[in-house]
Amino acid sequence: MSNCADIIIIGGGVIGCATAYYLAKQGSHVIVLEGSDHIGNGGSSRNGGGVRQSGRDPRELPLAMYGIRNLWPTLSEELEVDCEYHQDGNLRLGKNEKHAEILTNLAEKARACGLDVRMIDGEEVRRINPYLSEEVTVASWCPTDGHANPLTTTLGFYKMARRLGVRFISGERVIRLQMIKGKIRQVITEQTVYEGEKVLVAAGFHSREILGTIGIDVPMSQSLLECLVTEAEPHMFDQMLGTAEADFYGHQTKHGSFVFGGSSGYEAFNKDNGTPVTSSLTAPCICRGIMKYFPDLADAKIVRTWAGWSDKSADGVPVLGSIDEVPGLYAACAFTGHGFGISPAVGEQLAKLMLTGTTDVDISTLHYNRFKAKI
Amino acid sequence: MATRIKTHPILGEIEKGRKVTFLYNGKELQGYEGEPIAAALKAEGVMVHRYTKKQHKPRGIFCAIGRCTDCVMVVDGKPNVRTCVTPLKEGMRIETQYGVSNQPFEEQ
Amino acid sequence: MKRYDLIIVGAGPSGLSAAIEAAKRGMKVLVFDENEKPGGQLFKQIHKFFGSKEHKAKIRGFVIGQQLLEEADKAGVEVVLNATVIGLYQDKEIVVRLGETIEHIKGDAIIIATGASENMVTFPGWNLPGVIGAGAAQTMMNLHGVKPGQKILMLGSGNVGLVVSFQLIQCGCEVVALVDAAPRIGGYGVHAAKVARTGVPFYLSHTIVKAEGEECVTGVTIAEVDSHFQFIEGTEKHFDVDTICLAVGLSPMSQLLKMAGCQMEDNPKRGGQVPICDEYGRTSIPGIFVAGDVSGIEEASSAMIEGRMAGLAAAEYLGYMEETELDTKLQELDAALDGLRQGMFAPKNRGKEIRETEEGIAVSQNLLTHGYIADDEIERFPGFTHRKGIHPVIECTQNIPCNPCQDACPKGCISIGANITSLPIAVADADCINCGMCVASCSGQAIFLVDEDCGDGTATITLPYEFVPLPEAGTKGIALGRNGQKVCEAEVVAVKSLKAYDKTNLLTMRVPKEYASTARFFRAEA
Amino acid sequence: MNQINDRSRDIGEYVPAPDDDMIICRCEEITKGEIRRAVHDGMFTLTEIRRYLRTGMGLCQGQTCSKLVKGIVARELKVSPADLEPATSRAPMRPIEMRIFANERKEDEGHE
Repeated sequence: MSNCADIIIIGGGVIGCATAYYLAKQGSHVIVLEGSDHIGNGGSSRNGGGVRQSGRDPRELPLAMYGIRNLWPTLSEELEVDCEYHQDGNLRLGKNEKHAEILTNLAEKARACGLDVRMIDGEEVRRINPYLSEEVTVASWCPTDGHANPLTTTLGFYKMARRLGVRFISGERVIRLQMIKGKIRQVITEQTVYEGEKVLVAAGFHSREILGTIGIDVPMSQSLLECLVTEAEPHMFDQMLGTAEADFYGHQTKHGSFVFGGSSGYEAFNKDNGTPVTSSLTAPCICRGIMKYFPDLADAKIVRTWAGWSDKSADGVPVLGSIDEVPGLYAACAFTGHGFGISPAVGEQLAKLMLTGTTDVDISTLHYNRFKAKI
Repeated sequence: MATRIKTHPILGEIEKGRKVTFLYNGKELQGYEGEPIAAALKAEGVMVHRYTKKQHKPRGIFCAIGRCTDCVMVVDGKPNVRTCVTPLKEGMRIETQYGVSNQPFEEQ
Repeated sequence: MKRYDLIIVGAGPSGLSAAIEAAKRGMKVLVFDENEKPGGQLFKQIHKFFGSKEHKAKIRGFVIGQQLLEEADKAGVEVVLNATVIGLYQDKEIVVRLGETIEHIKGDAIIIATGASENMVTFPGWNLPGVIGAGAAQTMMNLHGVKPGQKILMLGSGNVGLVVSFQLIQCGCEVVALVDAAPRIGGYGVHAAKVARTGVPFYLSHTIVKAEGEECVTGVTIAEVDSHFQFIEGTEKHFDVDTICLAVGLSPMSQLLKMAGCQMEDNPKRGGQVPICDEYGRTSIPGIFVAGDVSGIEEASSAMIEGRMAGLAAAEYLGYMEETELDTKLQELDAALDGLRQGMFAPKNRGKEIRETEEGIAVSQNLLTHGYIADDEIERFPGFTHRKGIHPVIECTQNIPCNPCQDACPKGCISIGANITSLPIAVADADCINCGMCVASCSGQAIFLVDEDCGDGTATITLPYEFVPLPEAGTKGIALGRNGQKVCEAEVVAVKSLKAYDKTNLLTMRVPKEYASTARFFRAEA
Repeated sequence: MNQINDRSRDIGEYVPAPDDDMIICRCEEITKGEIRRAVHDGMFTLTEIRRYLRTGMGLCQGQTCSKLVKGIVARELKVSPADLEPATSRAPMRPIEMRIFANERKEDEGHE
């Protein structure tokens, strides 16, 4: 089988799969190289499933809004898989003055970008979600936010891309990138050399080392985030939840289980045994956090916990688009733990960018060349 | 119709706790304190512990050691209680589980 | 964080054995078990164990469990029950649920002895209430005193399927058939024979077509399968049953090791996902050890030895024992373990068809395919002799690691020799005194005391009898052959239940002398 | 390249079988047919099957069905079951109530 394609995508996560899908839809010949044994094995399968606009940096907000307007509503039909997309709003919860300040500030910025998000008091919060405790005194409410199932969405993009002829190879670790005659050309793995006109690096945190092989350094760091899931419970609510302090976030899935993510405060110092491992401190901490907001969930049983590396950008938003120093090279990384919700939009827009050089949504503020010294 | 073993050729008389009364779907039944709920139900001839969420199919004891979680029921109002490893207590309310509820599907 | 020298997960035969050895060397040992009672599966094992003295042969499993617990207690082991280990995290940290709390606790060394879980097979209706694992049956009847059902079909002819079938009969259930898709019985012939002689039909090369019933099992259909395990049309057989019991093998319960990051492999010979470890249970992570079924499916006797090995290895790892002493100890245990891993059923012989015994005698094919030795096959085995007067007739025809019978006879009537797997021989010039110890001590219930000619045209046969009600002398009934079919009328002439027999009653029945070599079971009915 | 990594490998068409409606994952009620179809949709690893269908994601966390699923996927891919890496193991090993998981015991309390 040929190792040449129009476009080589490094990383078989939701970003890589979505971009491959939208490229293949336009007739491109694409090869996707996934370093692990499984498609969607990084943050794509380890996040809390938020599809939200509120709380986002104005630089990436347009992408989020674009996706929610144009792609998410029909994604399940398009991918022939139940993405479990729910658009029932996002409550970002607060318990005190300080929280109110953080939330108000975020809401104002979002409104400036045209997003419907407003501040509500505790009573209104409990009208929307009666299970929330009295401790919640304030929240921002964005009715057009929601959540989806990251597992089926990622694998749905994979399935459809594969059906359209995209070649996926897992267990294929990239050693380095190689330019030929002033342009990106080769992707060299442990066993093979792949050649493409264009190369997209969408390999999560590994993007940094891969881009490093061609002299591109994306300022990002690694942070371990953890999630847990409960047994199926009777249906309670449909909103996506977050908090001002970001101590937990989550939702009830279609299956009935609750998926919550959170942290213990030590995520930057976690150990690794080859795969992201959960810390013994985190899940109990997340549970305590949840119970303060949802006393009714105290008896819900946790069936599983997991961890995932997030690729934290130096300035909190992704690196997206062309890397102009290396013609033909593109990057989509440093999603900082909130890439899933914008993944369809990222995939679609990147595909357009790579094929036509233009996008419908302005992503110029996410360009790699934005990183400058502070003075 | 399963029954209790009265005398066993090797084990002799099987030691049991105090006799207690519990409620199975509102009906008073008797069992021994501390034995698994599932054993008490089996002794009373109860086979179906729950009906599944998607296909509404009956399920009962399968592994009897708390692994398979097929024998879960609603106990004292809490769903998904593994009856094979949960000790019986006086006055316990044990109900057939439908999906994750004690309400039959047509009433959910 | 609280810290122990050694934390063991699982208080079954291997975990307790490990704890005992480690504690004896001065280690502070903590054992967690998620169950309400310790001993793992031992307390469900009501049969006498195989092996030799050092393997605790002829002692019933639950008694071994009791002994291990007492020994552990004496050695100062702390056993914590109802303690569910939630995870094995980095730095050998265990998070355990104790009642309404969780606790973080570290071990300088960890031994995982979590045992195994049951495999399952699928067929239409396998989810119906009434389809249960063999382990569930054992738990219900032997721990909780509740019959798993009334009429039961057993799928699986390995030792678990055979032993559990026998136990089901012991507690008063009817086993309507024992079925296995394999063409030959997987477990010990002696276990099969004691089930077959009670009248249970064996269907090898058969499997379940479907379980029947709406709300719960009301019947089952089986059919014959060809060599590719495809059903042969027209061979269907139906049974009215309320319970279907699955005994189709075990898988190591190795999730904690995988979570800890130990290197794992899928090893079908060891039963599935197992940690990569050396023969003393050292995994790829220094200080994490394994013992028992979690490192490869065997049985309780070998699990106990593996446990002791891992306990010693952990002691040496933490400096509680010199390496030279460890080596000596391990050599002894190696020899004991090796003894158990010999014979036709040795792990190395799994899946092989063995046609001859070590002595060069053709194996009974009928035993392998129907569960009993045919009348014309039994004569060729060295335990089967014809003599004047009462003498032992030993129907033990496969090379298995077991020799209590040789020690049981005070008169030297039975000889196995130095090789534990050799077939027992009825010694020609030794005089039987009819003490019955051989009958009671044979874990396979394969020894009978026979007087072929009492001088009045009758013969007497003394057989092991572990059922209730126990017939009294004078009870009239029928004698069943090895195949469980009636051979003749019979009358009980004596029943002995000595303490030394350990609950194996010796029932002596009188039959016409021409049935001396074929009558092997008694049923108190016309 | 190993056979599972090449996701374009030809494993033939999905052919319906009479026992496709048999439940394999008892907790999540996933059928044999769903598993077989997922393999043909490109889910070549047990982890992907799990994420795509929820096999082994129910209350028992795959303790009953994982070997069965493995057998079905291996047959569909025409590889040996031993070639398939099982899904990861994660805490908690048994379901545990949030209030108990949250309730960490203090150092000085002994065992009961």
